[in-house]
Amino acid sequence: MLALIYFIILGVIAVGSALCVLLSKHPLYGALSLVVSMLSLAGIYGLLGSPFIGVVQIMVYAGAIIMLLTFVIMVLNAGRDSKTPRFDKVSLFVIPAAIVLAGLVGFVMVRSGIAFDATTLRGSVKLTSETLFNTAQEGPGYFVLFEVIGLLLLSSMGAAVLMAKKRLGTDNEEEK
Amino acid sequence: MTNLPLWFIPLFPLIGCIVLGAIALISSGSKKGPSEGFVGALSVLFPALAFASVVLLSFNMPEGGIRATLCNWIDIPMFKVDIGFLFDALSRIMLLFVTGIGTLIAIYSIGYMHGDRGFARFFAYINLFLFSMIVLVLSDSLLLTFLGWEGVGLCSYLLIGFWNHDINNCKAANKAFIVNRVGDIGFLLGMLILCVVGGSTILNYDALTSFISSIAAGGYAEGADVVKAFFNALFTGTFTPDIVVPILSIAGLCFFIGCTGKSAQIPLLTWLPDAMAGPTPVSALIHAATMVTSGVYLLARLSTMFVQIPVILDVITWVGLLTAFWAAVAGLFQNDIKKVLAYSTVSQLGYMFMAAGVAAFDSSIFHVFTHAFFKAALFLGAGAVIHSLAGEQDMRKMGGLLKKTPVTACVMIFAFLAIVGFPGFAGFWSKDLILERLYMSGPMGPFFYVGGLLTAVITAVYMGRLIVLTFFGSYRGSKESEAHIHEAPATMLIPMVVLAFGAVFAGWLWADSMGIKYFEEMLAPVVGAAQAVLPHNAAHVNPMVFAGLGTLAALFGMGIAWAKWGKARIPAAKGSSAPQGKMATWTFFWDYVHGVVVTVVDAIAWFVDNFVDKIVQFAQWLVASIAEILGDGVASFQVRKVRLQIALSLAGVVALVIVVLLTGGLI
Amino acid sequence: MLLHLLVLAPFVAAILMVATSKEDPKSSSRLAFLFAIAFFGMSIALIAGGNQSTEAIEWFRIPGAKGPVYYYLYSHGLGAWMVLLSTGLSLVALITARNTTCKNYRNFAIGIFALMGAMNGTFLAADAVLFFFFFEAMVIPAAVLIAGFGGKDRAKAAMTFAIYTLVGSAPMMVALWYLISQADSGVLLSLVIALQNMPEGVQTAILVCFLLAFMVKTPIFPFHGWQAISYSEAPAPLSAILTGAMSKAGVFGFIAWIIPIFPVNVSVYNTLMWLGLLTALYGALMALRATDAKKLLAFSSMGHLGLAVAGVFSLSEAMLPAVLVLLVAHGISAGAQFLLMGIGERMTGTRELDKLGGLARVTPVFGSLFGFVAILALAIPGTAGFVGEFTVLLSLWDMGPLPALVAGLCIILSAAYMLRFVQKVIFGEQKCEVTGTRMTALEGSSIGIMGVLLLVFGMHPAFITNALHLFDDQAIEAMAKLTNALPATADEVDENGAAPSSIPGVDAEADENVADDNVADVAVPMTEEDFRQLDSNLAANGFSEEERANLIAQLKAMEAEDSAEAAAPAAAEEGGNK
Amino acid sequence: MEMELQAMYVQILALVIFAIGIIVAVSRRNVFFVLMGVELALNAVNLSFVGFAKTLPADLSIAGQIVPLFTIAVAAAEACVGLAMVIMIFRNRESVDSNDFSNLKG
Repeated sequence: MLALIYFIILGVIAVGSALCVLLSKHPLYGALSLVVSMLSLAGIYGLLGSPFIGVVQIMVYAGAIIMLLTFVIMVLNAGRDSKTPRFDKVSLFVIPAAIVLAGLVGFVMVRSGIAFDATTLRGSVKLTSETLFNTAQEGPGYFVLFEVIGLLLLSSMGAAVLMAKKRLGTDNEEEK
Repeated sequence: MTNLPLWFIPLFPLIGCIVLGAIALISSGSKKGPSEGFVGALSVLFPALAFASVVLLSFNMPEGGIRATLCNWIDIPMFKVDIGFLFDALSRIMLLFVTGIGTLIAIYSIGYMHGDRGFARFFAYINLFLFSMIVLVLSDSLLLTFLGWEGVGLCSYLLIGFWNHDINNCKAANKAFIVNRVGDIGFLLGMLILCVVGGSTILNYDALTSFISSIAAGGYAEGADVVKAFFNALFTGTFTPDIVVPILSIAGLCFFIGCTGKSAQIPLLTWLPDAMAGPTPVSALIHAATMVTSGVYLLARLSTMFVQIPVILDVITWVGLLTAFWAAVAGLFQNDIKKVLAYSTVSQLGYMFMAAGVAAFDSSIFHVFTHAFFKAALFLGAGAVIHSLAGEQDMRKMGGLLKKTPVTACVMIFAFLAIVGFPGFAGFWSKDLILERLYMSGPMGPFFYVGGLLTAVITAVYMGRLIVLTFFGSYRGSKESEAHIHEAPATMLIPMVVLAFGAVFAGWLWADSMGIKYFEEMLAPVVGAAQAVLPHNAAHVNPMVFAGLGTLAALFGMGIAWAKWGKARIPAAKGSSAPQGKMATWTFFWDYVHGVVVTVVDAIAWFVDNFVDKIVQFAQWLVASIAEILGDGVASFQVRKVRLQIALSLAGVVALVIVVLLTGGLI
Repeated sequence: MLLHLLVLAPFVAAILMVATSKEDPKSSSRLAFLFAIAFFGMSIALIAGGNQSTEAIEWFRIPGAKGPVYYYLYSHGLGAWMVLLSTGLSLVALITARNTTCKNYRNFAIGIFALMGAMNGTFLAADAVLFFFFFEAMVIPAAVLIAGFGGKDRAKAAMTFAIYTLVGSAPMMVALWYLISQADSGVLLSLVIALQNMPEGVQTAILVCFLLAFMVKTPIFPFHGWQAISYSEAPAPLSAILTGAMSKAGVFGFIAWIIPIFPVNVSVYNTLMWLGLLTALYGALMALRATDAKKLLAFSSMGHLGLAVAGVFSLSEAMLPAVLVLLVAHGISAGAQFLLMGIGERMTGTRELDKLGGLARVTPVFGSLFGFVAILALAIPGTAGFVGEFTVLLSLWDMGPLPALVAGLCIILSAAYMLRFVQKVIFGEQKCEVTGTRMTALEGSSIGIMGVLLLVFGMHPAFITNALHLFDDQAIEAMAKLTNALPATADEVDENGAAPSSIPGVDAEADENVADDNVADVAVPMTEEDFRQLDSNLAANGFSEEERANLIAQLKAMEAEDSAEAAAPAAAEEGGNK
Repeated sequence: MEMELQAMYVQILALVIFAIGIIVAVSRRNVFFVLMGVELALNAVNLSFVGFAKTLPADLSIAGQIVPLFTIAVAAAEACVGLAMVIMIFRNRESVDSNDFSNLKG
């Protein structure tokens, strides 16, 4: 009962801030609403018994990604989107389509009748990390995937640096 | 020495070819080239060794010949052929003069090719030619003969185009090869037909003989319609036993087409006059004495088959007669000394085919034998003349050479007497024999005889013209060139003299009217049985009548030649030596015919290139453009707005989900 | 092991080549030669070793397919010789390329090794999907090499080549997918059984899809659009490989993946034979008119391969060895000609026939070699080309004289264009300066050896034909293990499997249930004629004489039993069957 | 029926956020909003993962709680590269309107 109440509160905040993202004019406001949404989702994770994901969610999403976004918006100083309307003709397609899609999927899901399992494990830090770094089990497991993700992050970082740097370099030359 | 292996004979020229070829290749980089003495000695050594082994084997040959199977050649299902050699009376006589004359001409060439840049290359080709020719006559199966057959054609191509910087020589060489190829395909198809009729084993001559005799013994549908059977086979691909003989006729025709190609008979004869573009020793060796007679050899080799198919024999006789007559007349019109000899060769080959056509294979081989001597002598003499005149070939610019080059003149005059059939000389005996056999051949015999005699008269006329224009009268060339005229060196003269001896005396091996029949008896084991199959005209005529008529024809022709050209002042020639006007029409008649064929092929090729290929390309283009248009059409959905794309795809997903829900999920 | 090495090691070699210097062709060429010689040696060992196969390793599963895709290699005489061609030509190509593609030699070698691996895979694959994988994989390195090292029009050529061949085999992919969704696995035997259970219309549709891919690859008129431009624009060493080895994949496909698995479809096969002849004629005529030396050679190749395809579909007893000899001979001679023309182009800077000429005087060794190889290509008796052409002609004669006559015409035309080619390039007046690098001794001797090989094979074709034995008992047993539906007794496999095409009566009857069907159930008695045809078909599929005799004796015995049983009431027999 | 937290509710919440995310990503023209919309959608998916994981018994439920970690990492990489691209494009075109970005159109 209590869980439900918490869930409703957090859910409303999440949906509401998501709607704020949709409706806000300036991307900076959007980014801030997004943070709120993320935080409330992190709460829901905790509520569901996966605190580790919630923590990661806060650290990575709210802490890193949105910060990055905000910085870029501010650095470019081009966030103001006043010329373009928030919704245009395309939205005529998108909004109904998305709503219908969600409705349909929801309709199907409601009829499918799923329920929480009592024996389900709590996604604690210990359990998660044990599973993640278990090299003894058969097959490659998550460990290799984890390494690959590391590589992906590294390479994406490299790519980002290269792209930004090159452009900066040419700018300098042009100035000369 | 009796058990000298047969494969020694072809081996020597092959080694010669490889060694000389290697020398030619290695020395091609250097400015000076290899030592001519060394190369010359090598190039004579190997043919001489081959000749020596042939002589050795000849003395020890048993009656039935020597057979030796070397190894297996092709062994696949449906087709097994061995490499084997057969040394019998026929191949013996052929080999003797092939290697003998080959050696002589190699000696001659040392003098003739002196100073040429391709000295070693030339002798490599000559040795390769001898190898191929030896394989041709020595093999015991049609397939191996075919190896030699195409091999000599190849060497002919290489040697005609020997001076390959002149594009005309190359064209002549190409023509020779391609025309020969047409004939060769005939040979090839003939072999295929035999394979289909009797399996690949009957490509072997001995097996073929026994196969034919079994068919002959079993009797066959005498009046079967050859043409109908052929077309039946053509479209259905089936062979019933009762059409074996008609099918054999077709095979015989195919082989004969092969022979017309190699031996320059109508219709495949245009290449031989053009082949004179090659060095003169080549003309003597390949295009007079040896290669061109291989067609006659093949007919004699397959005599057992040909006598079973009289239809084809008639065709051969007619073709031989027409060729002999046509070429003799064309010989009258030529001004180039080598061209005269070329047409004369074609004409003489016509004689040989006529003889083969009336199943007188032994006399046709005899004519091959005598012809080899006197025609080689004539060509070598002509070569010596050209050599002494520094390359001049137009007879109208010669004259009076009798005094300046006496030895050459004597050789040529002896050979001339032999070719026109002056009594006692080689050609007299062989030609006389052929005419006699023609007369005796059957109801058409007298007609053939008259045709042959008429041709003999014309032969005497054009050969007389050649001798008169070249050696008698006064010199008609320029003054400067007159000073340089000299007799040929000894290396050239000795072979000529030896051949002249042959031209005089070779005929005495079979002086029929004198009762000497050594040659006939020698060949009897090979062709005797076959010749007995066809009936001969019973009416016996005294051989002296034929001898007398032949002599008269020769004298008459020589008289005409002397009367027309002996005294007349011949204006100094200008321009090309090619015949003009009507003479050209006659001479080049078959070239025109070939030209039509070539034009048709060219036209088809043009059509294919410009229409069929374009249609294919158009179809390709059409498919490509349809794809492109479709692509463009789809791409036009690809509006600038990325978001619209996503929106549309979203709508698509919705539609899909609805469909899935309505149909109750995937099947 | 050898098989694995031949297929996989070239790719490893390609990767290792990356480590060599890009700038210095000398050092990288040394390594490349070393690899190429090793592969060449392996392929000789492969031929000497006779039929061999690897363990079938499960590779992956395709959605919808019943069984997995096996990494399963099998070498028989045909494939082994094709591998020899691919490795040998690659070796010589790498040798001649050193002076042509100086700077980028390393990259060229990488491409060549990748191509070699894919080709070897194509010729050795025993699983249809694996075969198709390599069949398609060949295109990529070839197209990249054309695009990277070709002549002026290289981009267009590479595009045409890639799109044409890939699109051509797209229907095959679909057909193959359908086929393996019905068959237990991709090995030959399963495909045979699956095909037998299909209605005739479906069989024909699949057959046509397969044929299309091979026809494009060979190429057969009218699917030759890519060939002339690709061969002429590709660097000469690559053209040599393309025509000498890669185009053989098409003919190989006809022999190894169509004739054994599809029931005989006379009308389709007849059409193909005529198409082959038409291609031969077309190639010869186009070669007569070509003005570009490499285009001439391309059309000449097309003509020869057309002849080979016509020979394949004559389905005669002598077909297999005949076509194999023809293919090997053509591979070597056409390869050598392309390589020589490449050297000629390097020396003079042009490949227009009208601008070339007189090379025999300037570079006598090159001229002699050129003439020598051209003569070998003319199929003079004593060369391998002659043995091939003559025996193919013999096979064609089985279908009646008309095909043989057409083939004879092609041989005449081939002499015409080849002589014209020789005349234009090396004879006559010298028309162009020799500026580029001349032929080196290494190049000359390697091409010379190719020529000598042709002579050797011409005088003793048993070297080639003795190696032929398409499917022996061992291979069939191994394949039967991968085929669930079949009780794996060798006898039955022989009859239902490797030569299904040969038993017309059985095919009709066996549709319902192959696994249980016994040959003795055949209702229609077989005539002597049938036996004869069966015999020749079996031979065409590579059965030895002994095996054929055995098989036919068995069949005849069954026949006798059958006719004896026929006296019994038919109803009882039917009941027994069910 | 007892008023307890149902698995279904979590999914419905995820669905709603996902729909909003898609709408933001597609209908807004500012690239920053596009990026944010994508992040929202990814978050919704993560939520859905966890929600479903909780419906599975014992050991099976771990996978669903691990995968979101990876998703988050990938999202971080995506944001990183995406923002770099935005910087690049912005410097080129002086615009953040996604309608102006059509380099990929043929």
